Amino acid sequence: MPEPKKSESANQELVRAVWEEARDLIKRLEGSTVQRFSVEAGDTKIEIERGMPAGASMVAAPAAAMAMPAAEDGAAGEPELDGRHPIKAPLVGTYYGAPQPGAPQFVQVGDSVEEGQTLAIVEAMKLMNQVQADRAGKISEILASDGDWVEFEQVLIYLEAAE
Amino acid sequence: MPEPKKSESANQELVRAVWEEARDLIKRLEGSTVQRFSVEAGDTKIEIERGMPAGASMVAAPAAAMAMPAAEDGAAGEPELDGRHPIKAPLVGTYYGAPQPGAPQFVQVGDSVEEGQTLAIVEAMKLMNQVQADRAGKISEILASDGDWVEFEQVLIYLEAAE
Amino acid sequence: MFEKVLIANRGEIALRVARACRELGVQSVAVYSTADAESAVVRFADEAVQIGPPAVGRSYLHIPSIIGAALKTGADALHPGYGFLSEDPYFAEICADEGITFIGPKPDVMEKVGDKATARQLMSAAGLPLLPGTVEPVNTLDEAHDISGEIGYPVIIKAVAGGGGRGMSVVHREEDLANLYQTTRATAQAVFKDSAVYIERYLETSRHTEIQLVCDSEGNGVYFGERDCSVQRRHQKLIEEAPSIHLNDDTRREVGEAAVRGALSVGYTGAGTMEFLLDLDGNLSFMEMNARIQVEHPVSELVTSVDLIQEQIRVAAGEKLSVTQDDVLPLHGHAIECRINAEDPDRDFAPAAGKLDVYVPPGGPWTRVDSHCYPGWTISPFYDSLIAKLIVWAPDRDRAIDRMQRALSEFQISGRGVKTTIPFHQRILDHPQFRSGDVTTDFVEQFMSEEAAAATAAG
Amino acid sequence: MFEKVLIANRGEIALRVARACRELGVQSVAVYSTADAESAVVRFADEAVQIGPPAVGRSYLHIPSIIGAALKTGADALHPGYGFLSEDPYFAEICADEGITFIGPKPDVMEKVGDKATARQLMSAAGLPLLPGTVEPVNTLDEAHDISGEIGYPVIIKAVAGGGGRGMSVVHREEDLANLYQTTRATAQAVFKDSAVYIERYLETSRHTEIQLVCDSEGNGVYFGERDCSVQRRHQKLIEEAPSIHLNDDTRREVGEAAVRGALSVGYTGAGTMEFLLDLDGNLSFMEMNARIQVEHPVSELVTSVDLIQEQIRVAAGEKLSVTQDDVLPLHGHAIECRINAEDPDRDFAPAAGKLDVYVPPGGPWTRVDSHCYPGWTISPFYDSLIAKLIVWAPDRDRAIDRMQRALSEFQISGRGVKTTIPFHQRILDHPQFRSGDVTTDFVEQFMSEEAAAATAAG
Repeated sequence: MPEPKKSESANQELVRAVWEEARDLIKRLEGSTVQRFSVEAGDTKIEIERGMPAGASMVAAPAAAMAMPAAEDGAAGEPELDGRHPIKAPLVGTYYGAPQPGAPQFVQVGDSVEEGQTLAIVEAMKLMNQVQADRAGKISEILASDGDWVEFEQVLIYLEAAE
Repeated sequence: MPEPKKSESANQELVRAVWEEARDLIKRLEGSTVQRFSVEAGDTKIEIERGMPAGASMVAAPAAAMAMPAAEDGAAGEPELDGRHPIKAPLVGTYYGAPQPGAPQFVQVGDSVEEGQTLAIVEAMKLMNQVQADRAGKISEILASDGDWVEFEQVLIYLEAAE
Repeated sequence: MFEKVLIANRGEIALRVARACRELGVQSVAVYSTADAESAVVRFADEAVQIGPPAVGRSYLHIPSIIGAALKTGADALHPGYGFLSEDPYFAEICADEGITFIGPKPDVMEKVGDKATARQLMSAAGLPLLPGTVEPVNTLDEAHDISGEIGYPVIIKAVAGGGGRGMSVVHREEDLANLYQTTRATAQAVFKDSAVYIERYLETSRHTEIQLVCDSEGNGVYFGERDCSVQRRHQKLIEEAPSIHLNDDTRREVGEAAVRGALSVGYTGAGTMEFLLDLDGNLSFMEMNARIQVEHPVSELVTSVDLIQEQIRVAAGEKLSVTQDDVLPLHGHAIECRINAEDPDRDFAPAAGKLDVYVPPGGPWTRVDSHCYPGWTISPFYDSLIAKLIVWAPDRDRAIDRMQRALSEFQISGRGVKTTIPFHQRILDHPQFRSGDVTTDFVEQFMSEEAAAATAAG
Repeated sequence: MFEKVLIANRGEIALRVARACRELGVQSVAVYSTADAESAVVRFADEAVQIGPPAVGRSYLHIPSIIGAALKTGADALHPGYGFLSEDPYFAEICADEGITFIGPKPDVMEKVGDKATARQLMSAAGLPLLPGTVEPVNTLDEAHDISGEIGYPVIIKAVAGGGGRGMSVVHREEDLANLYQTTRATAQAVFKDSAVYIERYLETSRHTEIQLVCDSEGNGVYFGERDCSVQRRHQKLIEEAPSIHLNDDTRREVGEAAVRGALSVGYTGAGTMEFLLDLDGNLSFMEMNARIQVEHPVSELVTSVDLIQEQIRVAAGEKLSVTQDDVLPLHGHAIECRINAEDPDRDFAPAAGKLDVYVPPGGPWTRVDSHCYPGWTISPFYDSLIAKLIVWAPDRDRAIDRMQRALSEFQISGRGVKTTIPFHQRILDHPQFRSGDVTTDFVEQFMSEEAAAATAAG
C-alpha cells in the first residue's frame, strides 16, 4: 500500500538500470498468455502481474465451442497440454455417452470424428444437451462415464489431431 | 492471494527465460539500499521487494550518531543526498542553537566543525540534550531555529565535507 | 434442520447466507460462474459448483444448472438470496418438484403477492391502508378519467407488472391524462408484456418506510420493526436506517400488526417486507410486498438482536419462530447502513469497477461490514457494483451517524479505475437535513442539485 | 469535552482510542516509534508525532518524548491505553504538572490501588471478600508459620509488588514454608526491588472473574457486569467472555455494588477492573484492582451497549457518566473474545511474527474485529504479538460459540514465518468442557496435556 519511497531509499542510477531491464522483462511477456508470474530468491521476491479486461481477469479458460454458445464468457485461450484438445461440459448435468440406455456409445477411444459430430449428451432437467466436436480429430481419452454428474466446463473428452 | 496458476496460464519456456532475467535483476539489487521498487508499463506492473529483518522493514532511515545512543533502531543506512550529511534530533523537544538565551549560537553556516562538537541543544522536560557532530565537516545549512518543536530524527542541520 | 443448503446467489448475500449456515451447523453449497471462481463464498462454503459463464442468463438465472448443482451435491434446501431467482414462483415450484425446499414463501403465495394489483387487494382486505386509488386494473380511458377525478390530481399511473420505478407516470393535469394513460400502457406492454395499469394518488413527497416480518409454517408472524429507506437515487437505496424516527410506538405496533395480519391472511411463510409510503402528516400507505430477504436487512437485525437469515432458514425447515413479538420490542438503539458501490458519483454514478488493489474495511465497536470483497478481488462488470454494506449501531441516531462517519473515514478501497460512493455518503451524512432526519425520497435529488449549484457558483 | 487527545500507546488499543475520539468529535494525536511509522493509527489519527526508535525505553516508555509530543501538538488530554505507562503514577503526575489531563485515576489513587497490600486493605475495609490470609505484609518467618497454620495449607506467598504471575510461590506442606518464604522474598527483592510479601489461602482451582467499572468525578460509579477470563496460559488470557455463566443476578449485584463502593471509597475515577477468584462453591475473593482499561473490555461493551472508551474520556473531561446502573442491567446476550496472536502453538507459543502478506478479517453479523493490522503490515518483534481481538455477540453462549467458530473459520492471515493461535482457539472452542462452560484457570494446561497425550498415543 505505501508507495515505494524512491527519493529516500533508492540509488537513482541503479534504479534507472533496473528499470531498463524491467521493461525488457515486460516486453518478453507481451502477447504471451502469462498473467501472473513470480520468482523468489532468498529474501527477494519479484512479481509480475499483467492486467486484463476486468471481467476476464478472474475467468477460467473457455469452454470449447458447444451446441450451446459459450462466447460471452470472453476468457483468454488455454494451452493445449501435450497437443490434446479438451471437449468440455456445456452446463451442469448428467453425462451420457449414448443417445439412450442400451444404445451403443456415440464414440470410442481411437475413433476419428468430424467437426460438429455429437460425442456425448449432458442432461439437465430432462433436457438433452448434445456435446459436439468443435474440430475434427481422434478420440484420445474419455474421462466421464454414463450417469456422472459434471460441472460447467468439466473436461469430458480429449481429442488428438487425426493422422 | 491465489497462487499464479503456472501450469494453466504460462508458456513454460518463456517462464524459464523470464526467470533468468528476473534473477539478474535481483542480483543487481544485492548490496544496494533498494528495499522496494516498482515499474508500470501500460497494463503490466513489475514489483521488487527485498526482505529485511522484520522489525526493521518499517523502520525509517537511522539517526546520525548522537549524544544519545541510536543504535537499537537497527535501520539500514541512508543515502546522503548531494553528499550532504544530516544531523538529526535525538528526541522530541525544543530546539536551541545556543547554550542559553542571548548567548551566541553554537555554530553558523560555513563554520567547520570537529567530530563530537556540540551543534545545538534539544530540550525535553528541562533536560538539555546536546546534539553533536558525528563527523567533522562544514555547516552547510541549519533548518531549525530557536524554540522550534522538533520530532525524533527530524533533520536539524546539514554538514558538507570540509575542503 | 436441513443437512445441506445450496445458495443460488453470489456476492455479499451468498456469503451472508453461508455464514448463517455455518453458525447453524448446516452444510453450504456455493454455485458460481467462471467470473466468480475466486469469490469469497466459493472459498468459504463447504462445497462449490461451477454452473456457467459470467452472463447471468447462463449461470445465476439458468434454472437447469442451479437445480443440477443442487441434485449433484444432494442439497435438501435452497436459499435464493435477493434478486436473480428469489421472487420467481416458477423456480420455487421446480425446487418443490425436485424435492428441494425453497427457502421462501410457497410458489402460489409468492405469485399472489408478486402481482401488485392482487397484493393491493389482499392487503387492503386485511386492513392495510392504501393510497386513494384503484385496486383493480383500469382498463379504459373513461374509467381512468372518472377515477382520477375522484382521487384528485396529481395521480400516478402504474403498470401492474412494474417495479423499481419503471412503468409509471405522474399526471399533474387532467388534459395530460389521455396521453400518459396510453403511453404507460404501451410501455407496460412492451417492457413487462402486460399492459394492465392502475391509478392512485401521487404523493409529491414522502418517506420510504418498510416493515420487516417473518412468518413460520405454524401461523406465527413477528414484525421486526421498520426501516426508513428514503435516501434513494433514482429508486436505488443508498442509506437505510432502523428505526424510523417518524413512527411512534403506537403507529409502529398498529402498522406492524396489520402487516403481519396481511401476510398471514395469504398464508405467507418466511421473511418478507411490506413497503409503505409515509406522508408528511404521518399517514402510511401500503405500496407492495417483497417476498424475499432484502439487502438492508442488517439494520433490522441490529435493533432487534435477531439473525433474520437464520430465522428464515429455521422457519423454512418447519421450525417455529425462535422469538415472539415481545422479544423484539421495544427496538434497541439505532442502526444505519451505507451501500458502498463501485460507482463514480462525479460521473453520474457510472460504474467504476476493477481490481481492488487495496481493500481495508473498517473495524472496531458496533461496526459491521457485510462484503464479499478482499484485496485482489475484482469487481466484475457482469454484476452489480455493490462493494460492501457498512452497518453501524449506536444507542441513538446522532451517535450512529457519528460512528458511521468514523467508519467511512477509515474505509480504504482503491484500484486502477475503481471509484466508490464513500465520499458521496460522507457528504450526505454531513448534511444538516440528514442529521435532522427530515428526509424524503426526493432528498438526494435536492442534495445533488444543491451541490451542482454550489459547484457552479464556486467556479 | 477535550479539544485534542494524545494517545500514548500503539497497536490495536491506540486505534481503538482514536476511533472513540473521532466519534466524539475530538482531535487525536498518535505517537509512534520508527518501527510504527506505517501503522494504522498513524494513518487514521488527525496528527502523528515520531517519538523515538523501536525500543520502548526510548519511545513508548520515554516520558520526556511523549510529554514533548503532547506539548508540541497542544493536546489537552492524554490516553495511556493499557500497558506501557498506563499504570505509572509518576507519569500521571507529570501530565498533571504539564497541564495535560491524564485519562485515568488521580496519581495518588493509582498508587494506592497499584500496591497489592494497600488495595487489599482498602477493599476489605470497603466490604469486598478476601481469601483467608493477611492484608499486611508478613515480615518474619515465625509470622509466616503462624498465619499459614491459621489459614491451612496449601497457601500462596505473593510479592506485594508482584503481578502477572511473577513473584509468587505455592506452599503445600509446612516443611516447605521456610525455604519458599525466603526465596520468594529474595526474588521479590531482586525483580521488584521490594521484598515485602503476604500470604493467603491457595485455591487449587478457580475461575478468573473480574468486574468492570467506571466512576466519574461527581462520585457516581457504575459496574458493567463481569468477565470470565479463566482460559489462560501461564497467566496470559486467551479467551474472555461476558457474562460469567457462574454468577447469578443476585451475586452479580452484590459483588458489583461492593466493587463500586470500594472504588468510590478510595476516590477512584475513570475505568477500572476488580479481579476476583471464583471458587467452585461460588465464593468470590478480591485479588487486585487494575487502574486502566483492559484488553478484554469489548466483551463488556457488547453486553451492556456502552462504549467504555468514550465513557472513560467523558468522565476524564469532568462529565457525568452517560448511563446509570439500571441502564446497563440486565446484561444483554453473551459476548466472547479470542486474542489472535502471532505465535506458534505447536512450538510452545514461540513468537512467529513477520509481514502479513494476506490479512482478511472476518465480517458479517455481530462480528467485531479490533485490530491495527492490514495486508502488508509487519508484526514487529519489538512489541507484543497481538494481531487482532476477534469479538462476537449472540443472544446466548452456545450461539456465541457457534458464531466465533464461524468467524475464526473465515479469518485469513498468512506471511513468511507468520503463525497464529487461530487453530488453538478453534480446538479449545471445540472442547466439550469449554462448551459446557465448566472452565477453571488450569483448563488450558489440562487441555494441552490431553493433546500431547493424544499425539503420543497417535504416533
